[in-house]
This record gives sequence, C-alpha cells and structure tokens, in this order.
Amino acid sequence: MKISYYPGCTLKTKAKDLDVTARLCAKALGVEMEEIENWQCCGAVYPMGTDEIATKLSAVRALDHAKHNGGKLLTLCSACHNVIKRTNEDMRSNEDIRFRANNYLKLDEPYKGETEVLHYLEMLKNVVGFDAIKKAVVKPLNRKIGAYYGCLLLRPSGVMAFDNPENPTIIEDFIRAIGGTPVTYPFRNECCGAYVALKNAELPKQKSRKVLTSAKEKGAEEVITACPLCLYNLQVNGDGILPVKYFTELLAEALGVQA
Amino acid sequence: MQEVTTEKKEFTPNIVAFCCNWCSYAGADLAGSSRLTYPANVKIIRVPCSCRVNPMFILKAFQQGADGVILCGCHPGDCHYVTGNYYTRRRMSLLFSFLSYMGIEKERTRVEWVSAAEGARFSAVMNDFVKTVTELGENKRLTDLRIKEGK
Amino acid sequence: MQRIGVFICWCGSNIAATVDVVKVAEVMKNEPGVVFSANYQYMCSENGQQLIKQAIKEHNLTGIVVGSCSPRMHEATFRKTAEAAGLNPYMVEIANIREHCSWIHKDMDEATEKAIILVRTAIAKVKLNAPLTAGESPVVKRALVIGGGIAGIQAALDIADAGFEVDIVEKNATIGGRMAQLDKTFPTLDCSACILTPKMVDCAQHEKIDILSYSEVEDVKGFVGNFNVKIRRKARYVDETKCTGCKVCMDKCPSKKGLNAFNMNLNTRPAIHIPFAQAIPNVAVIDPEQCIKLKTGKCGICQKFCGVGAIDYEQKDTFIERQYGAIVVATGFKPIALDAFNEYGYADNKDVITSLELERLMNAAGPTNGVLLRPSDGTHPKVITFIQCVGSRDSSGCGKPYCSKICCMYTAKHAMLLREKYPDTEVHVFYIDVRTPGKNYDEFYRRAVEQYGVDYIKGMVGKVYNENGKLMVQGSNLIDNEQITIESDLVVLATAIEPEPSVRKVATLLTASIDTNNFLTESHAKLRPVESPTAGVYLAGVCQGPKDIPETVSQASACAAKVIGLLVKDKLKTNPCVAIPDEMMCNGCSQCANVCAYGAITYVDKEFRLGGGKTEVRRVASVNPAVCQGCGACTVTCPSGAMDLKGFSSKQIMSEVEAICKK
Amino acid sequence: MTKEERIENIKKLSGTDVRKCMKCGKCSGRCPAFKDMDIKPHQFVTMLGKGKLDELLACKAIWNCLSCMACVERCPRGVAPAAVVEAVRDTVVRMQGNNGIKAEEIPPIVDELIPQQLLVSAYRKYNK
Repeated sequence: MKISYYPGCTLKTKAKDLDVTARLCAKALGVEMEEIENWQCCGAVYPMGTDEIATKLSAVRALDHAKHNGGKLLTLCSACHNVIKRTNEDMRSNEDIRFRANNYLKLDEPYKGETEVLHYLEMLKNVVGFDAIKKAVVKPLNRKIGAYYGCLLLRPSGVMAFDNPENPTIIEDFIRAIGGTPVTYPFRNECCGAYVALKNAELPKQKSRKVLTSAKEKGAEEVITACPLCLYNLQVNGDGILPVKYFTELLAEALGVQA
Repeated sequence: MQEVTTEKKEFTPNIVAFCCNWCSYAGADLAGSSRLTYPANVKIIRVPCSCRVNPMFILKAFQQGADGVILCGCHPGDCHYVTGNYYTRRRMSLLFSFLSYMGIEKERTRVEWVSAAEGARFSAVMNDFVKTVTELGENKRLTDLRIKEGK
Repeated sequence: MQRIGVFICWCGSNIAATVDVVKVAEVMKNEPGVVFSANYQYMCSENGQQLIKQAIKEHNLTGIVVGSCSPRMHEATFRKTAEAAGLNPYMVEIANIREHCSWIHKDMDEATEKAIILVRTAIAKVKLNAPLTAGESPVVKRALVIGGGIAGIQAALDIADAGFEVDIVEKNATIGGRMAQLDKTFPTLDCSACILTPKMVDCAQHEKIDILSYSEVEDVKGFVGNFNVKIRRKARYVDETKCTGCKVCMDKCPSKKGLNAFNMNLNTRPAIHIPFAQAIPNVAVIDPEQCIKLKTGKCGICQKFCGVGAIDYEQKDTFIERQYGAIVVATGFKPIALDAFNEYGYADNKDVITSLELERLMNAAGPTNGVLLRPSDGTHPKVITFIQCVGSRDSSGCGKPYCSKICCMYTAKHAMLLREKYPDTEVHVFYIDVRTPGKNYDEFYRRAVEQYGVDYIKGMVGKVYNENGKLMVQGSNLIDNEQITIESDLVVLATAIEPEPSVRKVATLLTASIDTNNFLTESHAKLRPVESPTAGVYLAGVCQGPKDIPETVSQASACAAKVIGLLVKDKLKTNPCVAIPDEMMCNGCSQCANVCAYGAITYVDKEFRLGGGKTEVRRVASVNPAVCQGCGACTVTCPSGAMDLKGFSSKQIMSEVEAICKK
Repeated sequence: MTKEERIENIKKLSGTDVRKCMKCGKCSGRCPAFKDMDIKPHQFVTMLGKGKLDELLACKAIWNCLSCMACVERCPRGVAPAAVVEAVRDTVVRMQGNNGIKAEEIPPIVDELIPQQLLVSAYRKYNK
C-alpha cells in the first residue's frame, strides 16, 4: 500500500538516518512511502498566535496534496508531525483560520482539514500492526530500551490525540514488538529544552542530563526518539550518559534491513 | 377605521413561544430572575408538557399573524412526563416537513430543549430566534388576511 | 356571561419600575368581559389578597386574572384566595408580568405594551376556564429509602420512629455506605464506626424497618402516595434467614484472592465473605466471579462446614413488588477514577494513594490494622505529601467543574491525625484554597497548622515521579514564587467525588431530573432543597450535591420530615387538570392509550342512544383521573379530536394564541 | 497602539481567556524551564489580566519558554499559559528591531551537528 509522506527539512540532511531507515523498514513491512511533490518546510514550530496564517500555509499545501492522494499524510519527524497535525485541526475546526488560509491559497476546492495526519509510529501500530512487526523481526533486540517521547508528539493532547499524555505506551509497545524490553522512566515525556539551545545553552544541557539520568536510573541501556532535535540535544548535551538513536534505526536492526 | 401612521417602522416580529411547565417555563422564569434580556415580542404560553402542543396551535398562530413560533420542552430523556417530549420531537418534525412542503420557511418554527436550570440558554435561544425571524421578515404566506385587515 | 376581575401587582418596584401598572389596570377596564380592574403594591400580601376577596364578592366575579410574578410562585396562593371568597380555585389565571416581562425588559413603553398583551391573553384563557374539583387518591403508609449509607439510615430511622414502615434497598451486601469505611470524622474526630454502627444496629432492630440488602430497584410505576416498585434481590448464595455470621466459611474458603472492595482493594478477602465485622445484616455473601464452586462446579467446602446449612449454590435473583407512598433517594457517591490524572503517578506508584485509601490504612480494622505502612514495601513513611483538588474545580474536561466540598476538611483531619500519631513524620499539603466554612471547621484546620505544624503550601503539584525509591513531588509554592520538589514517602490525593453511577438508572426510573454532573436536581435551590421536582421523591446526601456527614444527616432528617408529612395524610388531592374524552366523538381506536406513559386510559363498552329508541354499544376511552398526570400527549394524538385536557383545553390555548397575535 | 489596545491585542493573539485562571499554580508547578523564567507561567496569565504590559514586554522568560505545552496540558481550567507567553513574544518580535536572535549571531554558535530544525524554529520563534 502507498501512503503520502512528508519528510521535512532535517530528514533530508542531518537526520538522513531517520528517513532512510524508515523507508526501508516500511518497504519491508509492505508500505510504500510516497514523498509528496514540492513539499516546503513546515517551519518546525507551530505558531500559536491566532492571527498566524502565512506561517501555516506550507503545512496546508502538504495536507491538501495528501487529500487528493490517498487522504492520509505520513510524518516522521516529531516537529513536522506537531505542526502539521495542529494546523490540520485549525483547518478543521477554526472557521477564521480556514477562511483566511483558503483565501490565500486559492485551491480548486477549499481545504477543510479532511486529511488524516499519521505519524510513522501510528502507522506501525494501526496500519501494519505490532503483531505483524513481531512476526517480521529476524533479530530480536534483547536490550533494555528507554522510549523518549519529548513534548511534541504528545501535547497538546486534545489535538495530537497521540497517546495518554502522562502515561504513553505506544513506543513501549513498539520496543516490545522488536524484541526489546521497554524501560519506563518518569522523564520520558519531559521537554529536553532543545528549542532554546541557541539562546540559552545551559537549560537544554540540564534538561537532557535529567532525561538520560532518569532513564539510566531505571535501567535503560539506550534511548530512542522520533525527533531529530531531541536526538541532537540528548547526544550533544547529554554527556554521553546513554546512547541515543532513532527508533527506526532499531526497527531496521530488528528487521534485518540494511541501509 | 383608524388612520395608520405613515412613518416607516422597523419590523419587529411577533413570536409565540410554547413552554412546558416543568423545564422551559421554569427556564424562562430563571432567565427573568437572572435579568437576562430577550426581545419583548416573545410571548410565552404555558402548557403542561411540550407534547400538549397540537400542530394546529402552531398553524393557528401563523394564521393569526404570528411571524415565528417556538416550542420549548425538557431535554430528551428528562421529560417530567417520561416520554412526552419524544412525541413532540416526532410530531414537530412531521409538521416542519409539511410546512416546508407548503413553502413556508422552516426557520419560522423551531423546537428547543431548555431545562429549568438553563436561564441563560433560554435567553440566548430567544435572542437567536428573534434575530432569525427578523431577518426572514413578515410572515405573509400563512396569515389569514381577513383577520389582519378586518381589524 | 363571564364577569372577570383583573388585579395588577406592583411587586414593590420589581414590576412597577418597568411596567406602568396603573395604565395596565386602566386599559383592562375596557376589555370585554372585565367588570373590575385594580392595581396594588403587593397582591400576594394579606391586604392584597383581601382586595381580591372583596372584589370577588362585591362584583360577583366569575373568574380572575392576576398580573404578577410567575404562576410557579404564587398561583397556589391566589387559588386559595379565590377559594376563600367562594370562587372555584381553577377560575384563576396568572399573567406572568415579572419574570417574563418587567425583569427582562428595560424600556417602559415596550414592557407596558407586553404586559397588556400578557394580561389580555390570560383574560382570554380565563373566560374559557371551567370550575374544576380536585380528586383524591389514597396514600400508602410506607416509605422506600434507596441507599443504605448514613443518609438512608438516618432518613429511615426518623421515618420509622414516627411510626411508618420503611424499606431500605441497598445494593451492597451490607448497609453502612461510605461512612463505614472512614476512620475518624471531622471536626470532632470521633471514630466513624463508633457513631455509625449503633445506628446500623438500630435499623436492624427497628420493627418498622426492613433492610433489603444486596438488592436494587428494578422498576417504578405509579405516583406520589402510590408508587409500585419492583425490587431485585440479588442471589447471595447464602440463606439470609439461616446464616448466623459465624465466619467459619470465610476461614475455610480456599479462594482467598478476591480484592477487598471495603478496604479499597488494598488487601484480599475470600470468595464467601462478610464485608466487615459490623456488617448489617451480618450475613455472608458469595462473589460468583471468584467462587470455585460457582465457576467450575467443584469445591463446595463452605457448604460442608456451614453448621446451619445456609449455603445455597442454586440461589437465583428474585423479585418482589411493594407499594410505597414516598421515596427517599440516598444513593451516595464514589471517588472519581484517576485515569486522566497520570501526572500524579497514581497508576504507576503504589505509594500514591487516594484519601479514601488512607482512611483504610489508618483504620484499626483496615488492612494494616491501623498502623500506617507504605503499600509498596510496608515501611513507615516519614514524609507525607497531600495534594488537594485532584479532579475538583477542573473545567478542562479531565475532572469535575465543582468543588467536592469535603476534601479540605478531611485532608486537615488526616494531616492532624498523622502528626499526632507519628510525631516523627513531616506532613505537607498543597492547596489552591482552603475552604472550611462550617461550625468549628476553620478552627479545626488552623489547629492542624498551628498546633500540629502541618506545612500548608499555596500552590499545585505539576508532577509526581519516582526517583531512587522516593516520590518526588514537584509543585509550585506561589507565596514564595518558587518551584519546589518534596522528597516524599507517601503521596495522598484528595480525589474529587461524584454521584454513585447507579443514580442515573434510579433517576430515570423515578423521572427525577439530573444535572450535567449527575447530581439529582432539587425542586428549588433555596426553598425546597430536599424535594425532587417529582412529587413524592426526596433527596438526601451526596446524590443531590457534595456534602459532609453533618449536612447529609440534616438533609436526611429533613427528608424524613417531608415524608412523614406526606404519609400522615390519608388522602392526597389530585391534579384536576386531567384528560377527558368526548365520548360522542371517540371511536375507540386506542391511539391515546398507546401514548399514555401512565396507563391511565382504558376502554369501556358503553351504550349510546341513537334516537328513535335505538341504542348502540360502542367502545370508548375512559381516563382514570387519579392516575392521569395531565401531560396532554393523548390530546394531540387523538385522530378525531375527542380528547381534551382540563385546564389546558384546546380552545383555551387557541384563544391565548389569538390574543397574543391580535395586533 | 495605546497600552490598552496592546493588552487587548495580546489577549486576542493568545486565544486564551485569562479570566478563567483560578490561580492554582499548577502550570508553574510543572514548568520545566521554571528557573529560567523571570516571570513565571502563572504570572503571565495574571499579569496580562492586570494589564502589566511593560513588565511583560521586557521580560526574559519569553525567550526561555520551551513551548513544550506542559502548562497547557495540565491546566485544570483550560487556560493556555504557553499561548500567552507566545503572544507576548510575538508582540515584542513584531515591534521593529526587537528580534530575539540576529542573523549575524548564528554562524559562530552553529556546530556541524546542529539540525536545520533548530535554526528554522529559532528563526520562527524569535524573528520576524
């Protein structure tokens, strides 16, 4: 099956590993990720100001494209997912934003939030199924792995509807599916602070150390994430307390697919 | 015959509101005791239950020159008489389709559920209904002209 | 020819400030049929009523219209006035010129014009009124109390002491309710069991009280004075009349892993059990989900050891039907589920507990025999942190928008008791506001602070997490504008309370209204706080709104007073505004009987004269006026227009419509 | 724009009703950047309600807020403190010359590993 896919800026450069492994694994699991044409950067952060329209248009373009190509839009980077999903909700339920964005875009028919935004993890869970993944695993990862959700996948939960915002389980279920032992630790849904790295170098350092220390204390041997920025921050500012990888890298390892 | 002033007056619709004694009439009382205003052209007729309202009453109101008729009852499931408002709901949907078949704007009639605790809602509903009917203008199709002009 | 009197009330300035009452009364003088019209400051006052009475007599009035407040307020008053002057009370109509006019309009001309129309409408109606006489219905001298907690117990005892029979229907195997689970009670710190269990025993021993435990109300028919209630007696697999409560079966039962609901699932109990030592009735019950015999057919040990042969694995649910004159609803509450509050770590940490769980941990009959031990490792906690308003005052959709009312006081109680019993503990309380109105309540809370050194922190907790075996409680301290983290051993959540979910079914059966939070609605928030809008149904305890024990007991006694006042009557006057068929027009089609929710309509074969000496037997509708509630559903459904409603006849309503529409 | 208009504008921009706040402090109890916030999350809400414009516009907290939405997620009254912070930041950034970060400051701090996402988001957050 084919799904429209939105890679995002970082996945084409610094986070190639995330993109490449994700595509290979999807293929191995029978899903073809079809990169949408002429996608533009989503802006990496959802603009909350109620008058922000122009900053949301690239997301709406991608959503409208997906609407006409299968109706689903697959995302991988947590930031892209957050921006696109929240923009989609605006287009669905906020009359003012919907009217003004459509006014700019002059699409053939106005976009009203019809597309379903799907994160790669949701695709694994709901389209492929964790049981199917378990069967496809050739090399079960016999390790203790900590899931790092961060903030972008979960919040605001009313819009993201990704998982329980305080007690998420989807990545833990994923870890079980690839033969690992999930380690739950209290800071898995705390922000790593990377957003302010350019302005305030100290804060992200403290926060990353806290996250990794917490994971280590509960017995994790490594930590996985879906966010290139979290990965960067935890790796650079986390003092090497634990190795940090993309979740798709572990999936590739378990499925035995090679980049 | 009295001389009618030629001064052009802004159209204010005449609205008949049927309210059930247990929920909506009490809701209207609460709107009053909470001083929540709505236009003076809404006049309320108290009935024991919304199911007491015969579609004939509504047609009669239109015939007599009402511009809008609204029927208020307890929320479905909360009827003081257990099932009365379910009958209302069914009867009125029939009446409404009959009215629209006759070419009467369906916005002139409305069924709303207002509980005894919903004074604010009662006022909001009435304001909205008056606004809707004002936009529609005078009810001409259903009025019995003999009644209007005979006076 | 009707002779109508019109009486316009000023209601002080309530009406007179926006409606020109003098003008309204003047205009009415010229209305056809009106022979008298007056205005007065307070028509409902003694003098006002005197004015009405006098006018009725002097002018020989056949009907009156009072332009005043809502009929829901004073219709009954003015009917009595009319009756006192010799006029049929149903020849009175009220024009609501206060709630529906003066209070909602600001422009005097506009309001006066509307008032005139409203009074004209009432005149149009009253001209078609007919004298009505209220019928009578008998009162069954027995009350039903639904729920056997402290509210139900108090109401039942008070009603029974007045000499009326009372049945308590309790869905659990014992009465006692939530109060039986509590350790101490505020503000005097008496032991809950010490003050509750004597009342439970009183109930059991009272000759007028019948306790139907492990039972639920299945169906309710009838009306005030004459409810017919079907009660399900759930199979307890133990013969209530034989069991002596010796507890041998509990010792011998091999299936001991059932969660003990009475102890908030903090320990286990056998499949056959008596919920707690002082249970009433002191009779065992078998949990069919847990019993090996009932699940697999093999075992039967309890039966073997029962000395009186009380065990009956074949027992089935049975149903009984009883008649009652009045019903008290006292279904109580439960703490909310904490699924939406994972930030407090309740699901992941055994040492994060609810306040009700703490009650059991502190109770001498509880799972730890009253020694406070952490559920996780059985150690004695040194630092205990309380979090208030967990799920209360929450309009985000996760919790309840209301204040649960009891938490501030019981948290102060817990904090105080802990500091007293274990002076080596450190106790912190996060609070948003401390709400302690009530006699000796604020003094109680201040004692916790001033005498027992409990640390009250104005702020809220954002996250509770486990780190190196400690519970880290991270929250704000708004007074110091700080974010603090308290390393705690035990965290107690003052969980919001909600009505016991079974109240929804009860409300539906009784057609009692329920609000958006599932609390039962009282008839009037201030003046009729224990009556449900459904006649003959009364509300006691938390089913009506959050309240503590003293308030619950007061409300229960108030309910009892209302019930006694009802049951002491031999007959009740019935509403005369009932349906009436025109037998000449009725064709016996049964449509009206089909829509009647009360079964008030039956059919009779009647002989009619056709003229010329011929007769004909026809099937026609017949309405039982004692059963008809006067909703009018049948009047609209009747295809031949034979059915009408007294007091709200089609002609009357049509004439009201005409009066409103007339320009 | 007058001060009052500016305040109203910030309220509108935030899309949140500050009057719903019951001053429980749960937002500040959870904020992961609390120590770096010179105006605390709960203060943003109350200060906007009181119209303390100058203090809000001059604070450092708008540059340190992580936009992690923890405060929004936890608020029992459905208020969004993070949206207030962002509305204040937007207001500051939209005033000429008030960008939070300048283009020429970037090259020296960029290392090899910094993902685009960080630069893009920093530009969007701090600049106009």
